[in-house]
Amino acid sequence: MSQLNRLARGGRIDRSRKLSFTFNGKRYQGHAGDTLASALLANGVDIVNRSFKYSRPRGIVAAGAEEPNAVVQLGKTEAGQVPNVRATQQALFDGLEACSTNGWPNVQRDMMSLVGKLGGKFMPPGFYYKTFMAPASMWMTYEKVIRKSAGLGRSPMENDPDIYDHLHQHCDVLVVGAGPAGLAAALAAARSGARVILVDEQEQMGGSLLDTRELLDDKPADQWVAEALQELAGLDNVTLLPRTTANGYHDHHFVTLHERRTEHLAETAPLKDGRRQVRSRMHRVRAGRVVLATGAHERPLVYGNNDVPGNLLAGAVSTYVRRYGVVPGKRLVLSTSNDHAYRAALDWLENGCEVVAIADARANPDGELVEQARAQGIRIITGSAVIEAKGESRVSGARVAKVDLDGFRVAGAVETLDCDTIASSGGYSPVIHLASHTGGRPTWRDDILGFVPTLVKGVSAAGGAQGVYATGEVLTDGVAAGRQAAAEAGFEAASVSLPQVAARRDGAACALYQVPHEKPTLRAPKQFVDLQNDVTAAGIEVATREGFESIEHVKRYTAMGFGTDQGKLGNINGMAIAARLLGRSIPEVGTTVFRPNYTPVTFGAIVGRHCRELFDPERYTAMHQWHVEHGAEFEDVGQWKRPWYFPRQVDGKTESMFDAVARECRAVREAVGILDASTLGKIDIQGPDAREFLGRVYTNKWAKLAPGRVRYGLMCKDDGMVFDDGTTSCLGENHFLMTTTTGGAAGVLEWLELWHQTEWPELDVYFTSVTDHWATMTVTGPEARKLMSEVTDIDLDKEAFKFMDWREGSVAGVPARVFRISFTGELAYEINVQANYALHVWETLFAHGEKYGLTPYGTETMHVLRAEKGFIIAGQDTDGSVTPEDLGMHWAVGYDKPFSWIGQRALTRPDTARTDRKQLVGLKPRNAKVVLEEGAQIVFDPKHAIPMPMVGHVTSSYYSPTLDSGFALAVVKGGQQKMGETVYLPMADGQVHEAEIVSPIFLDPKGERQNV
Amino acid sequence: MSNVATFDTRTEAKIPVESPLTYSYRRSGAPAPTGKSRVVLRERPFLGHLILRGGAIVLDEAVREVLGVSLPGEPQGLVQDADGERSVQWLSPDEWLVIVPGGEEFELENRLRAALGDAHFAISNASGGQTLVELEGEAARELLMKSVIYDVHPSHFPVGKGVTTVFAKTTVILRRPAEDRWELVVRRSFADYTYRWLLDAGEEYGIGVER
Amino acid sequence: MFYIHCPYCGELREEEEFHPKGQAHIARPADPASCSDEEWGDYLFFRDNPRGIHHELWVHAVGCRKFFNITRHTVTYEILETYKMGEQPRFTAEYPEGRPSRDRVEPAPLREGVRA
Amino acid sequence: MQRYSGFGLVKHALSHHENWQRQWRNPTPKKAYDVIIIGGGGHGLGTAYYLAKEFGIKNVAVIEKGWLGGGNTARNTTIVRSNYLWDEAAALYEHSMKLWEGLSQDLNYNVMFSQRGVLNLGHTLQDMRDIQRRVNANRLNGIDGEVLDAKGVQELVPIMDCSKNARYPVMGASWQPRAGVARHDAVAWGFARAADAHGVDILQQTEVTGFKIRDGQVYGVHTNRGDIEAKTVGCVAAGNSGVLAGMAGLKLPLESHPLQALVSEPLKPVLDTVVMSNHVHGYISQSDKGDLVIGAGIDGYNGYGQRGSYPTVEHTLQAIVEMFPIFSRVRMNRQWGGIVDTCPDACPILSKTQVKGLYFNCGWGTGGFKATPGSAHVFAASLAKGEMHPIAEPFSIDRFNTGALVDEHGAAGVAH
Repeated sequence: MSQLNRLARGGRIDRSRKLSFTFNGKRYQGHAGDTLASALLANGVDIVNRSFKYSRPRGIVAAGAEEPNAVVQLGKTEAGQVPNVRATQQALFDGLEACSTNGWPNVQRDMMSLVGKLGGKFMPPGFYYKTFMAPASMWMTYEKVIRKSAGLGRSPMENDPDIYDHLHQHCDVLVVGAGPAGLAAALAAARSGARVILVDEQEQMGGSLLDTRELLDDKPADQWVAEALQELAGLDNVTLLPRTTANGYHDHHFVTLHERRTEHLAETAPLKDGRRQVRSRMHRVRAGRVVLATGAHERPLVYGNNDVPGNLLAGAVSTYVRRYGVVPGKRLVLSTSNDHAYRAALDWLENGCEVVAIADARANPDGELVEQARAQGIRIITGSAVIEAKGESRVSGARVAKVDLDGFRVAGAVETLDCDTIASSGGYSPVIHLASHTGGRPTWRDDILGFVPTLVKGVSAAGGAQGVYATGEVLTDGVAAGRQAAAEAGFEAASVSLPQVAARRDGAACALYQVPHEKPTLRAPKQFVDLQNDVTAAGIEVATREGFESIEHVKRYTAMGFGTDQGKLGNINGMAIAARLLGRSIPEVGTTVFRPNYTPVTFGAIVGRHCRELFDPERYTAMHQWHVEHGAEFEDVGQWKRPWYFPRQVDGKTESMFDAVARECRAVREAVGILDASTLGKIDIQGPDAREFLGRVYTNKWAKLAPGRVRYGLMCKDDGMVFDDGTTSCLGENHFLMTTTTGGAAGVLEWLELWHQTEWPELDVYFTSVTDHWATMTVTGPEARKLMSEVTDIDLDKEAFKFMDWREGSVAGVPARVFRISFTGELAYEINVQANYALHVWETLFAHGEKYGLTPYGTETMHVLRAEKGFIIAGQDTDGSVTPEDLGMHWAVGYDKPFSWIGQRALTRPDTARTDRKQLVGLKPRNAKVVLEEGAQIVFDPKHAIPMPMVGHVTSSYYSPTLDSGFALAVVKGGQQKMGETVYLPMADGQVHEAEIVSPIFLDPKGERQNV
Repeated sequence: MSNVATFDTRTEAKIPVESPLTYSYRRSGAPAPTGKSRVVLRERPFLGHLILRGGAIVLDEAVREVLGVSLPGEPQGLVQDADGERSVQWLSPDEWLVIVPGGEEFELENRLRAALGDAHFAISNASGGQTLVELEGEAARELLMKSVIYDVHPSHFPVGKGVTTVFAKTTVILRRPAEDRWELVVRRSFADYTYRWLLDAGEEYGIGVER
Repeated sequence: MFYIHCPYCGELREEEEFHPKGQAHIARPADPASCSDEEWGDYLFFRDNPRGIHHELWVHAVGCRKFFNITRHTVTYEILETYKMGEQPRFTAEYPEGRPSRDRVEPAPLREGVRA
Repeated sequence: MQRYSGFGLVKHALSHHENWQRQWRNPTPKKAYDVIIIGGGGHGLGTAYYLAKEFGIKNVAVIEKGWLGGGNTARNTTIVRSNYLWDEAAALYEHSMKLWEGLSQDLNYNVMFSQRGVLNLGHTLQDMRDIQRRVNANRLNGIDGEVLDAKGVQELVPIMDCSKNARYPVMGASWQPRAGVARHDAVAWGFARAADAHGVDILQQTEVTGFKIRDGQVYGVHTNRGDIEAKTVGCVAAGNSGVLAGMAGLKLPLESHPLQALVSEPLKPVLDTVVMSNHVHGYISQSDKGDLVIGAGIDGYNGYGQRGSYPTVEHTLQAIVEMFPIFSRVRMNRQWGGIVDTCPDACPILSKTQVKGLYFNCGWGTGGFKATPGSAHVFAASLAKGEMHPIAEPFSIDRFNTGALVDEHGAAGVAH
């Protein structure tokens, strides 16, 4: 394929390296150094997409991040699909496949364009708010049709094969943008010795110096760029990040940089040295100082049919010609309000193409570039502008007329010029997005016709980013910013001698945004402001007529600026139009607030490595390997993986959960079982005031607990609601070991520290987490003592080692602390050993335990067994609205303790003191076969009409193999006074279960089994 | 102090032990270092880890007497004895981490307790609950940059510094005992996650594991 | 994302190492039993919520595990100071530019306050 | 009021859209009104609308310091549901749901209330217990909902990873078919236009600087456009309630926190329901423009800056990619923040105050948008009658002293 618009020489592409690619199924060729956009233009591809609302054909407008039209779908494979790629920022690679995101059956001939043409008239802004309302039931159907036209690209339907990561960076000076200002700033800061990061979004650093006509020290500007980059690359204190976008500026100079590491190579990251490469990397940068050298975006002019392919930004024309060696047409008309845009015409002409005319809106343009154009014989039509483009799928002409800017009217005859390309320039908008992210409201400057950033402490802007445009001044500005940033960061400023740039005399620009047409805006051909969202000047006019007067209202009503380009091209024009219509100035209409991201960022890059196997830590106990090998199913408890139950293989089949749990329960009640309880939080508490402290944070008394003894404790918050529980052992007079729930461990430790550090620093006590130091295994069941006696030297005599005692000794040859506490109601020994020995101890217990039927059990069996005993689980039987009294745990509350412990005062508040609160009870289903649903709601009157008054709910419910019956714990309004009464549980399937309110202790109410 | 129950959780008996990374080696493997490995990971298991709580002045005297090094009084301080086998690290204004060769910790605790007498302090043994992971090699720092939020640039993290900070989605104590070596003190239950993270993030540098 | 000077670690650290714990200087009433329900409700739930200078309790959770206070502007998010438990802020709504140094203040009472 | 219809659109098109009327006036403040509403968001404009329409009180001013609908109404993720746990909250949100169901027709403004259903996922056994508890309660309160298992979830959302390989596999969900999303801006504009048509004055760019209070009775407000009098003043200024309360010498149990949200680039529709997960902490829907609308968590500190901390966004997207691994290559377009006034029990305050005639409607936390019409309606009834509407009654400020909290934390978690 020939590249019909490719110049024979010039540009920064490598003509010796040919790359082939496919667009909309057609094969083309480009060169190394091309973007997809420059390659498409080189091949004369005019239509790259169809517009969102009207399905109008659209071509490439810009050459960078501001491109609204050339947003394409990339990808050969399903998993490699990338939606919404800006062709202007996608480097061409060999084998690239892309297609338009809209257009059916294809982008050339789109059926929807008929709808757009015929129906467009009926789609003023906000039309959807005004219709589709009748009948009400039809909206969901209307919406289905509307959704058919939603969206640009499509999501891949297969999982991403690529990986992403983060790099935490810290630097003294971050310079954003490596154009003239950024390079100069980076040089100045780097030479001072500061740690510098220089970041630029483009494939190559250099910014405007890569396509400028100006000479630096009488040499092409890119030579100076190369020298500067070479110096920076050689410095240890400098990190250069090309292809990297500073996409978000967060508080205190935290900036995220999105580095695209392989997107210029292939759609999915190729292997490197046989290893996976990261597709993109997010640099999370904490900077000391930041220099924003982000340049400026050119504004297009708003005139009739300004969206027809062949309408380009003037600066983009220069970029394509000078940087990519592509002239995207033959006959150019330039429409401008300023001198700078003249370079597009000069670049065009120098490459052998025809400049039909320049329409300059100013009456007497006289800058140097204007003189050069005159000297070249270009026709300049002053006081005029292109008011309308002709053509449908490509520009075929330009209608030019004298315009009266003050009167906003066409002031003379219209001349139609024959051309295929219209370049326009309405001036420049500093790129203030990043400064805007920090909350600073930009300010309008009439002298540069643009918003400049308001900067927080520690940030400076240099060059185009603050409206300084002349190259020589930009360089000086950059050096100053770099020096100042380094100095503020504590480095001695270094000198930088800058190259000479010939000063150029530019004439003043005029303010021109929307170009008047002969017809009033509402009747004129569409004048587009936001190309991606099909927002027109007429749309803005309708919005203001309807009372949408703030620019925020206008934007929302018309959807202006809500596209993927976020209004980079159109927002200022839109504001100017609204301002004119409302008779206000631009700053009076509002300001423009940008949010992150500057340009869209791949989710994967934000996620980094925190996905799949590394999404969240999995915490394991020291016996985890054993559990895995013995077929455990696991339950997630916080970040822990705990064995849930241990199904056996019976006749080649896996035992059901129901059967496994029943078997495990029986083993504990009839023989002996073992539980890995290592996940319980364990806090070592030492100090003379430890006992006093416990008395304040627990509801019950601790004054008399002797060394060698253990006690259960409840913890409340100061609102009187239970939040954690556990046992605490007195190890020595000034030494306690507290246990917490698995999920509550970290929270309880912080809670203790909080009270100690802020309220009671006078108490001498220290808290240290020892959760991971100890592995804990609970051996429980009638045979527990026999088993233990085989492996320990501790005297297990029931008088020597009583229930709620702890002893130390050795278990399986390992030093151990053993606690006689029971969460099952059976005889139980909780063995604690240093975790490194745990697996040995666990396996030794099994070696001895087989003859006693030692059975491992998991959390589910633990839940059944404890519920049979009426032991609560904080977080399951409580929900932050339950007091100790509600739980019937009066026995665990010391009202007469000298210190008003945490939670005590709140218990006497009127609502907390009510005696008809929801209280913990047992429920016995009338039908023993029924296992009530956990979460089932309880009512007294199941025949009551809906809404039916609910009096409580089931918190825990199981089948008990011991009772051979379903049973449950529940909270019921006033339940403690309603023993023996019947309650009802109406279920979703229409069944109504009946249950009797009973004591929550279903088994061994006197506690004889655990006390043997 | 008799009011506190000390307990030697280690035994001299020949008992099989499993370090926190034992399971991880089985589960995820341990790629051997090659000539192309730009970073090497090594676990130093079964060391003695003690947490010291108390006032700096009181503890300093005892630590100097018993261990022969002075307590790092400045935040983020890490001191080692002459052969680098024993270290004391500042964790907080009243908290230090002491790491010694495995087996020394109980005797050390007893000697410290004796030296401290009636002062208010606390010593807790954490040896079973954490392990030490070393990273060495030219890419070690960049691997850390992928993993911890703290600034590990040599100008900010000189030898002799140690911090508690965020590592991926967990916590780590990060120390720099030598120019070319970093140490991560990792909690046992998070060790597998930390290991898998380091293997994954280190793949780019051909990470190898020395066992 | 904030960069917070931990007064105990003596250096700036990333926000991810810290947890905010609500308004600072909420002391628990010394004698809860003598509080009215209103006073107790006030202690539990009612907070200043200023648009401007605010004193907050934070904890260096992944770090030295110490609680300390921050004076921060709730609109600009600028951190004006951080200070240890038991110390008084220099920047307040009354003195947004900082209390004159000669205007010494009594140390805060020992009870610093927590949030239920 | 110019009536909107499809026919009207055609008519206006033929006259080049030159004849559209203003949707609301830009009036000069009067000296006095019967009722002043402070806050021109959805709740405030709605209150004015119902005051005028249902209670015949038309001499009403809505005072807005910026542009109407510019606060949280413009910044939320537009989810509407009523499957709350406790009776009091369920009654309030279901009252709202019923009003949503006819709102477009009532206002003659299409608010695009799309009942595409909301899934609240469960990833742990406790999640599933909570879901069963909530759905059972909803059913007995007359609110639609069912409990789905993982297979049922997968059928509704084929693109979600419901496999066991996930770190926290999906175990099931609650499903409220009547829930969905609405077009947030349209709600404010629709209420504004309809209220204006009833004679309500909407005063934009008008900032209240103080209250006029005498003998414990409010009789007006000071504003930057002069004093305006009224004996009944309702404050409905999310994100600013604490500041207003301070002006009246009152303290509220509120903290204002940043809440962030974000959208992807527009994509062809792939997700037709709203998916929320407390446990992995993220929620997502796809708008009619094709954007994936994603909610991030609330930041823990007080902030009025309309921006939060970056890690919150990271965690949210990690959760979204965990649930939808195919979205890894999709790109995030824009993020923003709102200011939410959070109450200790995650329920709002609809209440009288110690100042007679001064009412507050605030503390909606992250859940205000869905309540817009219901909140507005019961608040209007309360202002009109001088007594709190029975649905509003449990949400009085007193509950923080008596202990009668309506604690939705357990059930709400991500309460959007």
